[in-house]
Amino acid sequence: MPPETPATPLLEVQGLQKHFKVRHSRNPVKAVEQLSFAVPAGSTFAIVGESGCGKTTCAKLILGLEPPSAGSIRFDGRDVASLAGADRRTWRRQVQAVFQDPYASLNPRLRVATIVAEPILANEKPTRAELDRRIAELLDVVGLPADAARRYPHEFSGGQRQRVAIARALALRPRLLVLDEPTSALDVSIRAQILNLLSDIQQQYGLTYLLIAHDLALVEHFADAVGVMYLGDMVEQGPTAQVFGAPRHPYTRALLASVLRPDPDVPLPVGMIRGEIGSALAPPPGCKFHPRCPQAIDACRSDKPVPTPFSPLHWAACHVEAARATGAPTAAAPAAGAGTHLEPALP
Amino acid sequence: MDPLPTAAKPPLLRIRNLQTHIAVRDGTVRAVDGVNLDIAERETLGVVGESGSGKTMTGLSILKLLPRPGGRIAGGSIELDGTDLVGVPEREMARHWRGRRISMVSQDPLTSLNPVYSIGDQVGGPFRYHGLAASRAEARRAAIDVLGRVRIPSPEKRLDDYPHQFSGGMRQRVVAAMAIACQPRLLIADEPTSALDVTIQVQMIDLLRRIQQDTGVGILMITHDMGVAASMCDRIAVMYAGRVVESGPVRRIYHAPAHPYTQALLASIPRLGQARERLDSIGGQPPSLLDPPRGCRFAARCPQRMARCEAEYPPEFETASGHRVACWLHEGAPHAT
Amino acid sequence: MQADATLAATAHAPRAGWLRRLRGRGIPWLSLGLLLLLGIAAIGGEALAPWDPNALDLANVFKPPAWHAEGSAAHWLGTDNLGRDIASRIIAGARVSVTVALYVIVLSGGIGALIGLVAGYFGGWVDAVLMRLADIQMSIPSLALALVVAVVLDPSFSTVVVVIVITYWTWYARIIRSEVLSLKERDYVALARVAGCSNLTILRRHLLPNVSNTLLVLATLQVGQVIVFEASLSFLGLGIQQPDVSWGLMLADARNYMTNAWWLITLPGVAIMLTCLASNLVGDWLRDTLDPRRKQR
Amino acid sequence: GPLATAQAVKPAAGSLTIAFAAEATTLDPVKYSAGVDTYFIGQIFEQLVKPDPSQKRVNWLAESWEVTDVGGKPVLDVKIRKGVKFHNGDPLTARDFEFSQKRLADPAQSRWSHLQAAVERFEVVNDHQFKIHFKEGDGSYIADNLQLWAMPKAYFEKVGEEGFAKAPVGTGPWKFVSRSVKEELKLEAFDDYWHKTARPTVKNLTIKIIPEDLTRVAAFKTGAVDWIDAVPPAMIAEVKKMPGVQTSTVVSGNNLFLDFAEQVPNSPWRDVRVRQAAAHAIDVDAIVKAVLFGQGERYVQVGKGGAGYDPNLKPYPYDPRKAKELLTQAGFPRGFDTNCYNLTTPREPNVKEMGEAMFAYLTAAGIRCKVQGLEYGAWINLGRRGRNGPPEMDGVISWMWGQGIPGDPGTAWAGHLHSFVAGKGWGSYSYASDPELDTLVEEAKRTMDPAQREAVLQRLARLKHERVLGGLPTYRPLVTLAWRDKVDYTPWPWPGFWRNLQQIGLKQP
Amino acid sequence: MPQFLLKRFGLGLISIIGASVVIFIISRLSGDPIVLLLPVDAPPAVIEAMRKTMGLDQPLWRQYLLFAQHALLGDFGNSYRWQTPALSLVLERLPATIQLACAGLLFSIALAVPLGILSAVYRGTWLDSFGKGFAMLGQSMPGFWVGLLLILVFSVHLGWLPAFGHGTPAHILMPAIALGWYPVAAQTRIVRSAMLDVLDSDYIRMGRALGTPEWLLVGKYAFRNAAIPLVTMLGVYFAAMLGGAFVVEVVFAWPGLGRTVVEAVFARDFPVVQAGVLFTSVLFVAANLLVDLSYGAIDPRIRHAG
Ligand SMILES: Nc1ncnc2c1ncn2[C@@H]1O[C@H](COP(=O)(O)OP(=O)(O)OP(=O)(O)O)[C@@H](O)[C@H]1O
Ligand SMILES: Nc1ncnc2c1ncn2[C@@H]1O[C@H](COP(=O)(O)OP(=O)(O)OP(=O)(O)O)[C@@H](O)[C@H]1O
Ligand SMILES: [Mg+2]
Ligand SMILES: [Mg+2]
Ligand code: NI
Repeated sequence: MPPETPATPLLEVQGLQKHFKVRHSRNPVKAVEQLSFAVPAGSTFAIVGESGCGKTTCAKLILGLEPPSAGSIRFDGRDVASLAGADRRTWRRQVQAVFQDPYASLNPRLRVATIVAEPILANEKPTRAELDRRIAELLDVVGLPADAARRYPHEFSGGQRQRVAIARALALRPRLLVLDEPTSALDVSIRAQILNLLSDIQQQYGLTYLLIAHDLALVEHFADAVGVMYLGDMVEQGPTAQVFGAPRHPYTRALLASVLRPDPDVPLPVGMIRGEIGSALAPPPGCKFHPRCPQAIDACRSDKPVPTPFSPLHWAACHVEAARATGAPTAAAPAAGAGTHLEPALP
Repeated sequence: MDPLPTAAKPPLLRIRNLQTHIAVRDGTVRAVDGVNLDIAERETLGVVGESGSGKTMTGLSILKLLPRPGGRIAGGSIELDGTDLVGVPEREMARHWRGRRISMVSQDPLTSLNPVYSIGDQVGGPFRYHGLAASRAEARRAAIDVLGRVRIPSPEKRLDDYPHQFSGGMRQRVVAAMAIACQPRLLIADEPTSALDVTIQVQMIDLLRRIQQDTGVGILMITHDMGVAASMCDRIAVMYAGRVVESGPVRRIYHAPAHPYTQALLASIPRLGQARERLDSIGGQPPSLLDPPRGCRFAARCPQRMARCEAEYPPEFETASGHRVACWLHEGAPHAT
Repeated sequence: MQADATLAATAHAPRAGWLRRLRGRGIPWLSLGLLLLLGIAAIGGEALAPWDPNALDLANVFKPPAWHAEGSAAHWLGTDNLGRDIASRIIAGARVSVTVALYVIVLSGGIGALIGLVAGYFGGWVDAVLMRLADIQMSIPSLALALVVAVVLDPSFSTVVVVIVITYWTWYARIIRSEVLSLKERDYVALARVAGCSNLTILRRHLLPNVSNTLLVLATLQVGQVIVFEASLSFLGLGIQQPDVSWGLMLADARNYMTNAWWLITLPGVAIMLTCLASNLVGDWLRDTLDPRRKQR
Repeated sequence: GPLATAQAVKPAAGSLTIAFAAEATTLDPVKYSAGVDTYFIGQIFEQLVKPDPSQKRVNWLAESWEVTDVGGKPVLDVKIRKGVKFHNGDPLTARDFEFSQKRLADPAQSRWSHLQAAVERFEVVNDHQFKIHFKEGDGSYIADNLQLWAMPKAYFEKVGEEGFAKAPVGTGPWKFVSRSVKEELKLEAFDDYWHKTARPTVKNLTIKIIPEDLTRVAAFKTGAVDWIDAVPPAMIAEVKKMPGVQTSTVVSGNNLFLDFAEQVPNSPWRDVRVRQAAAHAIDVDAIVKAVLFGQGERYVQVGKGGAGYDPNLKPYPYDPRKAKELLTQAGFPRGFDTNCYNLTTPREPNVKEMGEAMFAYLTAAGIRCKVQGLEYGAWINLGRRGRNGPPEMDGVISWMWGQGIPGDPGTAWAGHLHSFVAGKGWGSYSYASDPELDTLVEEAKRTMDPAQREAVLQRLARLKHERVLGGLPTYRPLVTLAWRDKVDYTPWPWPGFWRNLQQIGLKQP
Repeated sequence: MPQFLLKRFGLGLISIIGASVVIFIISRLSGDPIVLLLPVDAPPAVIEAMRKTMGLDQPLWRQYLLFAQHALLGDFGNSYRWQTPALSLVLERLPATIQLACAGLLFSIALAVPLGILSAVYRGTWLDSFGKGFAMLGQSMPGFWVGLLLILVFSVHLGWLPAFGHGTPAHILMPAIALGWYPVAAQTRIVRSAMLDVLDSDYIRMGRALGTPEWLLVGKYAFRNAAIPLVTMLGVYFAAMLGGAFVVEVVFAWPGLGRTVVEAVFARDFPVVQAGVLFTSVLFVAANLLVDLSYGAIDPRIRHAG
């Protein structure tokens, strides 16, 4: 997708926050703290980060499976929270999802036909023939034989199940697909099949993808823009090439450096990063990454960094990098509203 | 390429024609079906392959901890330091081999530690059973020592803590500590990093490498992550449907894969910094181990399949020193011994 | 709508293989056979019983079973203190046991499953209220509650059913609820919501079918428990009343003749035991068969 | 030895543990509600008159008594035995009986205040004589052993009602030691007991309460107790066979009968022929033999020895053909269906089975019983009339009344035979409504002179029998006591009191 | 942790209050206790006076409040039947019942734990089948019947054990067996399946791989984990024991709460029924609270939570 295309983004998330109340604890789990990004129609936006940083929570918020604690989600320019009745149903149809575990995402007691038909029947009243035709078509799109319709999920392999899941997600001809680690439960040899399929479908239907993953190589391969999350916050965001090519946040750098290359000649990247991701129950103050950061300064321990743009589309939230950038005349620190990130510049 | 002088060293572990069967309701799963492996001292052998290809079963066969009921070693030999473990009785396995000469780090650090016993109890345990510590206090001291070796900060303070008070990476270190407690000769590491985040994974691999340098332990590294295998192993064995289809020095496997499966595998993974329009994918599914095909097991998915492939399983051909391939494409190369 | 109905009809569980799994397994077969026999006794009781279960024969009291030296072939399980035929009474008792069990299972299973589904799926205050109710019910020992209720309603067949239903709905509700709690976290439920399915559809299509195995197992296992419960109530004199015959009642009556006539106290107990054993075995086997997690034993 | 045998008074010694099947709910004589209460009360407290082992009423605490007529109103003049002491050492005087009567008449304390309704005034003549002036005749006073129990006025006033309940003091052969409800009552022989010959010879007596038949017998067999009452009928033969064991079988004071819904409009039971048919339809003797192992005695209206007993009154013979005939005459040639209510709580041995058997006989004769079992509470509720509108008893019910032995049916018939009068205490359990019988019942109630009373009751019994009203008498259970040889025991065979341990001890070796 | 316990305590309190309402209402629904209290021919004035003294003329909710108020002060009224305070009647019986319940529980656990462990360790062998079969048999025999059979064999025929009463260990043996018999099956099943889960777990496999002796692995490392679900259920089993006591106490003439309540129910002696049933509820809640407290002892995850 050429980033220059001027259009309202299909999905726009602002200041999204989600806290979970948990038993045995007074503090909530701050699964998502501050999340803002925009996804232009037809592009793929990826969210990466370590386990527990809030990626899945973000997906659930966007899918409307959990109500956000704060912030807004705009779909096609309209605030999702304000939608009601027919509008809400229209929005519902346009956002579908594929989840990580192909075993958990298909009801074992339903036939594939029923699974794929479910979204259709929940929203429309097609005739039997029409329904059959559409099921057959969907199965064809995801590369399953027509007779798959009559079979049960347990008769399929993981890859095939994931195809069924994709068929179901496509049934309502949505505009946005949320892909929560769609391949991480699959075998290496199967992953490529599914990724290629997803890519074909996107091209064919002009779909927009929100991809959640922790395989950085996959993200680089697949996404147009990427957001890096750390403990509920987005710490860096920008076009994939820029973020991967010139990472600004020390966490992004550490993450990229930690990726083991399938090449015995590349040495093991030791000493990039210390310790482990903190607890979402009691995140560190200031910059949440500071306890692990090799270049942390005092400000990191007390103040929360604000996003600093490094190019029109690329920003990172880091005191050190921001200080480094203030030397440059181009990067005027964006004015920050009370406690919220400034909206990054959008295409 | 610089093949390691493996042949010169007497192998620490020598597996020949290992057959491991698991009886299930519908028949017998040939989980491991004629596997040959060698590991020398101070060497790491990576076993890679698809899920279900028999990697874990190979590892468990060495420990003789197959699933009960149903699992058994149906044939072959597993020689460790010259002793064929297949013939060693269970009592002796428990007393003199497991934990003492062979031990294991398993996949999930969250579940590999007993949640209701303290770390000290669990790490100190092996010293007691194997007679390396005469008293509780001695076992404690030994536990502190070994925890220090896996770089748990101030181990003496953490000895009475319980697993849930440790983070995932720390727990995996504790597991490693338990595994190396009695200075085993062979360490079986079954996906020791796959439950860890990338940033922790690096630390864990580094730790294992250091341990190996210090103790000279031979490591059987089971993984499906080609990146992990590349950064950790000296040699690689690629398994497919219960068999080793290719094995050899790590550089040869990555730079000159000889088996179509290995080639396809390497081609199908996205690589950082090498964006491609499309990934190469392998079609189809691996065969069932309940009733594996007679010929080459990859034949059905193989782009270079020949008539012979489906009829007859290829023997191992040695394409270069220590690089063996079970594929008819390499028929010209000499048979491996 | 029309297509929906058709689909739902075809959407039954992958349970087709259950008969096949029964093959070559003796004990479930035997148990099923026993339950079948019980069913036959319950349905065709009158016709099958050699005697009227309440007919007195004061000339033939305390006849031991036929295999005994003093036994008579006419009463092959002997007679009781009023000369009533034990075999006929056990058959008549089977009817009571089976009908009580059926009523209780349908009612408590239905109520409990509904409450469990609703409480588990909707959570929040609905769940809190329903579960507090269950807590309260649980905190009164079931037999104590049963005793009190039985006195209020006066002992009778329907009282027994009511009492046991009151006791058991929580059992279903709790188990179903916990099952639903984990089921509703499954991705396919989330995806159904994403697809726009209504709560009712989700409950009906995704939750109910997935708890149906559990329900079936619980129901089977409950047969035995209900029979024991009913017997206990009747034994205490607060259950089934004459002229209905109940195994528990027979045991209660037999207590006084323990020293004279061992068969009075053993045979109805054996009937209870065999029935429970059969239903427990079938339930157990169903659990093993239907629960995929336990399948590979 | 029996009362008549003179015995040297030896101080009581040793200990004995025995077991009862039932237990008193209270130890306060004015509070007693059930017959069982006297099992315990009767050990500690005494009345003015008491039956002796031969069932003859003898003066007990009374030296003598007579009913005189003063100005057309009856007066009961009683002289009290001298030298009687309470367990606390206080002598028994007329004041104590005055106190006793006052308490009995006070509805706040007594459950039987209504029985004192006919008393006008209590007069203390001197320490050993008192007179009770009546408004009108009250036959029940005489029938009920002159009603009054000797209660220690001074002691009661000192310790209060609660203290008295905790540590009752009477004049009886046994002193109260301790009580644990539903477990045991511990008693001690009263050394100063006035009756020098009829007194216990064992010092400590523990009465265990073991309602469960089997466990009671088991306790006896294992030697945990040396005396038990109510050996279950099924086990009598076995117990009798035990070596070194003696038994005594006595008739219980409970009269069992079947009552019919004679008051329900359109009920077949309104027809005397139907009731007679029922009487002929049941082979009570056979049932008693089979179900009770013979442990029951037939009676007709009044048991042997009771007031109004008529040896010429014979039970309806078992005659199914006659029964059929009577039914046909009454217009039921093919019989009819009726509800039959059966008590299932074992108040008497095998009552439930007895009921079942009798209903089975009725069914065989064409009176087709739909049997319904009732536990005690429900049974009482159904049987009682006029309160809180209980459900109508609309068929046959197995019922019973405690007549006592020797016994007097006056009170019972007032409740079971006299037609129901709301609020007046008449016919509380009655389904009959026969003016002629009502008059006779009322007359009996007024008649205090024993001889006259006997005549009225006999007339009443005959009419009641002929018309089968106020219930069809069936049997009186027999009770078997068993004790080990080492126990020296003389049974005093009266209801409640046959468990009276007036003379019990250990045989001297 | 204290907060968690406080919450449990609150919930327990709600249960008890709820139970008291239920018991109260049910017992008042069953008609007029006066009928059973007064003699047959008591005149209406006497009856009315009695109603008043007993507060039966008040509206139901007032009666409940009165009842609750008095109950809090430990006054459940006098037993209609025994004329003594209902509470003392109940409290006197309580120890015997607790004793019996504990003995029953002990018996069942002593049987279930080894049976469950053996079944799990030797799964699929004859030992497993035996264990399962035995447990299954237990679950199919009503406790009271077991009691009757025990009496039949050991008291009536062999004369080895006393059939009634309490005091010596010999007395408690048969009632405890009869009471503990029924839950053995369920407990065995729990132990077995928990044990199977644990034996399949990674840490046990890890323990094996490190050469931990099998007996240590099973008896120490696995058992403590497997015991957690059993301990979780202990409260429930204790309640089951209390419930079972209602019938077993009747069979063995055990002078406990259960038998007292059963008799009171038959006599419609509601003060005793109310006090008795409420006390069993309190016992149940207390037992569960105790169980909650004891989790921490075997499961450090709970100890350190919150
Ligand atoms: N329903 C919930 N209740 C309480 N805490 C929750 C809930 N869902 C998620 N969390 C917590 O929120 C944090 C973020 O979870 P989330 O699942 O979004 O992480 P993730 O980035 O998707 O991780 P992973 O890569 O492991 O899938 C975690 O600490 C998690 O424990
Ligand atoms: N307990 C068992 N019972 C029956 N079959 C089993 C059992 N465990 C493994 N298998 C089968 O044995 C074969 C080899 O399994 P194994 O666990 O060795 O694979 P793996 O290569 O380790 O796979 P993964 O990468 O998923 O860990 C598989 O086909 C599997 O289905
Ligand atoms: Mg996630
Ligand atoms: Mg594996
Ligand atoms: Ni705490």
